[in-house]
Amino acid sequence: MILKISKLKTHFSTPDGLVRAVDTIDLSIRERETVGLIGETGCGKTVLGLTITRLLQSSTTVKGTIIYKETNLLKISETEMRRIRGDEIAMILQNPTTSLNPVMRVGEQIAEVIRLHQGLNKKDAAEKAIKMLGSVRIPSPSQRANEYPHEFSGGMKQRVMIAMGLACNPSLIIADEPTKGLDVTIKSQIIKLLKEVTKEKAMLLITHDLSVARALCDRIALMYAGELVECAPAGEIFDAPRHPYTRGFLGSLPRNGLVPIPGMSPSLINLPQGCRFHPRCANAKAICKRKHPGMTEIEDGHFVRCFDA
Amino acid sequence: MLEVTELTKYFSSGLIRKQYQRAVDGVSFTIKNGETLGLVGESGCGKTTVGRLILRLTKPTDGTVLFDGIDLFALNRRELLAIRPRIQMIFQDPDSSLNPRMKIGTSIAEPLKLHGTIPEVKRKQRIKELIETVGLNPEHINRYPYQLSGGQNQRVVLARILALNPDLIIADEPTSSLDVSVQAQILNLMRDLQKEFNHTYLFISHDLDVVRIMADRIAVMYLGRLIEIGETRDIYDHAKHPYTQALLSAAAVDGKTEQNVLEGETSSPLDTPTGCRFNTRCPYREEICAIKEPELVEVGRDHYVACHIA
Amino acid sequence: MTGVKVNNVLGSLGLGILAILITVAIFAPQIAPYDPHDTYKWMERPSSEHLLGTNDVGNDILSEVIYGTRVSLFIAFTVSITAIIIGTALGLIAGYSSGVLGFLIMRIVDIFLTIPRMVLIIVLAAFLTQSIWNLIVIFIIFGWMMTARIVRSEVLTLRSQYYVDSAKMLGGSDRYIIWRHILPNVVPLVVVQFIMEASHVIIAEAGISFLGLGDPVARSWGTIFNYAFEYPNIILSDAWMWWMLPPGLCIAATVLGLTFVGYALEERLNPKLKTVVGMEA
Amino acid sequence: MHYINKLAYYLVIILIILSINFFLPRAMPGDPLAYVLGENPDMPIRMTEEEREMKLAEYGLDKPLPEQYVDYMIKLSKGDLGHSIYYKNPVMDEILIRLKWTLLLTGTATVIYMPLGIFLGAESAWARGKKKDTLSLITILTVSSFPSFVLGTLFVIFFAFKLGLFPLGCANTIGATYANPLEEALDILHHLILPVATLIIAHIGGTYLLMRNSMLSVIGADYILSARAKGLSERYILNRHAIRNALLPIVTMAALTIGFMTVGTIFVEKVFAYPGIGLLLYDSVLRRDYPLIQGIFLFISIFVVLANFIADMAYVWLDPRVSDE
Repeated sequence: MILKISKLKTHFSTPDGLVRAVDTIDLSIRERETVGLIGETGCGKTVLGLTITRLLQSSTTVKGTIIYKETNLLKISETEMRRIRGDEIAMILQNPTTSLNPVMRVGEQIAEVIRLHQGLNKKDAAEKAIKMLGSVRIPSPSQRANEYPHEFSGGMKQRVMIAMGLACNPSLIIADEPTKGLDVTIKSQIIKLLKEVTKEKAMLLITHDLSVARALCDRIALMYAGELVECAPAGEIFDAPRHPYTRGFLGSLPRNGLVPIPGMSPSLINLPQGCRFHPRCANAKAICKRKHPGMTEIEDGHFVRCFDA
Repeated sequence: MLEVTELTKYFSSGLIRKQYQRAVDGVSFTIKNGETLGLVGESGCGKTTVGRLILRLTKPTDGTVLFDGIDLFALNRRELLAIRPRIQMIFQDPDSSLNPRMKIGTSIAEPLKLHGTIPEVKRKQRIKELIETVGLNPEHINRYPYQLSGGQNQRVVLARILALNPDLIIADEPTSSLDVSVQAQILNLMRDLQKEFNHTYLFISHDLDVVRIMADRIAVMYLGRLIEIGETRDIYDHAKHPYTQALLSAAAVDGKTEQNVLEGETSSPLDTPTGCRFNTRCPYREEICAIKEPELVEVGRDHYVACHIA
Repeated sequence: MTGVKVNNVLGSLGLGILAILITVAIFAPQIAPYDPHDTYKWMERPSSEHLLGTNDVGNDILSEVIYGTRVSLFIAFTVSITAIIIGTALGLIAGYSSGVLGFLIMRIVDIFLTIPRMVLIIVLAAFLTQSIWNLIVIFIIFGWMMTARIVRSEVLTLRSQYYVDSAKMLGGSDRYIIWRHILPNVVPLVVVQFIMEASHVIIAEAGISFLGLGDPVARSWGTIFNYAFEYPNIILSDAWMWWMLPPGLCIAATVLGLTFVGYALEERLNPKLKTVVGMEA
Repeated sequence: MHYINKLAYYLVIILIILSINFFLPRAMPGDPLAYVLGENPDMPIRMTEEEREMKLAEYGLDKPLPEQYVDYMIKLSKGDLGHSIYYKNPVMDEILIRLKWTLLLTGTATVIYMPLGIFLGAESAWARGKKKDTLSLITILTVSSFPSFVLGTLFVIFFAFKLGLFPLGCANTIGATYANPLEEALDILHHLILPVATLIIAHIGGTYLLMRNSMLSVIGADYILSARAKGLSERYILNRHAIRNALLPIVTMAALTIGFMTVGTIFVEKVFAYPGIGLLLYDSVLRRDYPLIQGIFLFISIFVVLANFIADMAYVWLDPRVSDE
């Protein structure tokens, strides 16, 4: 087990009320495993990623434990956390266009993380950065390292982001929507690349795109309104989904018949009583309105949050 | 219904050294009454520009568009204003399609007011009807766009368009900013409305799965050129152009079948390759491809392809 | 959260200061104990008769400062309102038409913004007769450019919004679109710009008057300050306290009030205080 | 390409400034001759027609406008800005005598207030919402609402007159003889401190606010989050990632700030009787010494335009995105 999250809560107060972005989540990732975290806009999946790496503002309330290898990430000091960030746990943020510093050469943006964590000197770090650019299949890397982000296409920038994440050979990668906004043909290139470079690594893949998750993940967790509703090996999620949300999500895909889920996701400030999905659920019973269901293991390694499963 | 011939748009930039971006380059197609034509391609291929050109939101460089036999590019301002209600467009981003300072009701009332088709007393009633047609509550009338979700705003956009009773609707990626479960709602609504009001759609999208469901026929664009057009079934089952094949393969990610991943990236529209524009990425490239630009040729019933080797 | 609170405090404080000053300006004849042109014994120290004493020709200084409020605020608001209207109109044209006319307007704006306008204003004021109307005209001529530039760039952004395309598609004429869709969205920005411009003019007018180029009849704060400053050895006596300080503080208070209001407005329009980094909307 | 465009643009601006200067006396109400001779245009001295003709011919004012314009340009190219009415000397000479003091004053102030404003703005934004930020924001907003001449006068009263810490004005002790250059330098410095402090305090607000705003938008940027995700320290992120991006708008606005600063110098020089170009301008305005006023206008304008040009070049150097276009 490389990462074990238990009872994690991330709340922050806004003028409109308390946002329960992550609400009691248990999730673990094994060595060399890719876990997909799937959910729709505003379900809290990005906040979960930022909570693990402790990149949220200090005013955020975080409770629970995040055990990385042997350490509880929520207990260590900021300095210790900085040593882990970028070195052992790398984060590939969404939107490479805005995530790269526009006035810094691409090579330098990779080299600085190498210098910081591996203590290489300027020259060696620069060389290693070029090697990293080559490893993500960027043509003529030594020349491209001297260019600025605006000289790269969207797909190429995403490759740079990946190279940056891999630069210190981390054991866990958190990738947030790595294919968002990319054209289909470029998307397949990035999927192929991610598949190659994360073979030996654990990865938490945050996405709303089921096809990406299907191509890359060993296990998939579905998130709805701040909590996980189903977590199972990838195959089972697609072939035998148990939670009504998972079924609805799959069913609303164009190739599965375009059957929509009625209504819309609740706001994280104003969550429904009982099961959070019950207002949109076709099989909702009396108990679903009253009681909040827990996660139950219905089959080996297949967890569902539903009274009916 | 709609007959587009040799539609062309070059954007020029630079004062001294002019550069031309060949956004749309000699595109021709027709849409029959009540039909949905899917226009597919990746970002920067010119598909959105085609939509805007038909509406004359962008000035065309060349070509003709016949709408019900009327040459749209030959109309003067007054004639254009008169015909515009019959052709409407749904834009990509529902949130920015509505003025943030206008209440939903005011936005929907806008076309009614501009065209004065309905007397003021009956307007309220009509707005209520429209709001209900697109599956919203009358209580939404007094809200502002930021208080509604993206999906709801797209319904408002549809309601506003319905107020004009258009014949042709150009839908430019109407669901690309929405979540899948909401996307399904909007697409279903659009299909229902089409049946009810006999709309003709030009459905522009990058998502082949969506187009497959929505369109009767599909046209594929690459770098400003139409490279393949045919019945939806023919395109999905017997795609002839290597680019169409690659697109289909890329869309069918399931983690099991090995995909044929297309290498390289689309060239810049500022500097299009000579010959076939796809030749720089084409796995089956031959000598002629870099020299001669292929024309659309019929390869099956109503199925045309622009490729030397197909 | 604290950011919002600070804003409100600053904003209300600024509004309070401005409200007082504007009241004084409007009701100057009622508030002022004397006519500022009446002469009494000269260079009197403050007394119950003359709260701020009298100046070198025997005018009551308090009355002079109260009437000065009128002059200073009148110039500031007349100039900024006119300049803002001109700037907004030209910015709208430049942003919406984007033809040769728009190009020309923006080039003129660029050029005017590069030339140090205050120096040119000083030179012009030196060539012209000293009157508040001349000053007002000069300030207007050099006051509209920043607004034009800001409005234009905002219009360019707004014009690319889909709701403008939609309005066009729904059959709206250009005039309709500008009035109904563009202008209302530009107004908040213009209000901030108006406040900024007013505070610029207050400072600039005071400066011009300090150089002795103000209207000797309708005396603004700057002119009063200048007369005091030019009085021989003013700082050796205590007269600076009631003769120089009051107009000086009035100028500062006005600018401060405008700055606070402008700042609070700008922050409200453009909230950069995101609660959580990277949170999905 | 970019450089050539910019260069052409600035040349055009300079041409426009020269033309404004040419047309000023000719387009203003009143007799252009009066502007050259220095009479009050409202009360022209009586002159016989003959005398008038002669004077007009002497200054070339009888020729058609285009010819006058060409003459003016030729004269300018030789550095001839005409003669001061009051000093009876070439305008250029008078300006050059005063130039060093203004350069010293403005230069010292700029070298201090720019980095200081940038530093304070950056620090303030980095600590946004905290006490430190609120306090410095309110202090700076309050202080900079005082016009420079009010502030300067108060300084003279308190620090020079009441406390006697500094001289009341001027650039050095009048009539002093110095034992060595160091003593002279110290004397000049002693005279410099108050005016420079006035300029700095009066002008720091603009840079501070601009930097703070710019920094606030940079702080929210994704690449800052991305830098944090790499494990970089806050200080490193501020110095290496944030500041350079936040500086871009500062450089664009440098044009305006330099202009403000130059104008501010005029007021400060008057307050401190500092013998620079600003005081010269003030005196000339009082004396209606029009050739000198125009000469100074020309001089300051061209200086500011050059500063703009340099700022523009710096922008290209700072932002790699521009040089490509």
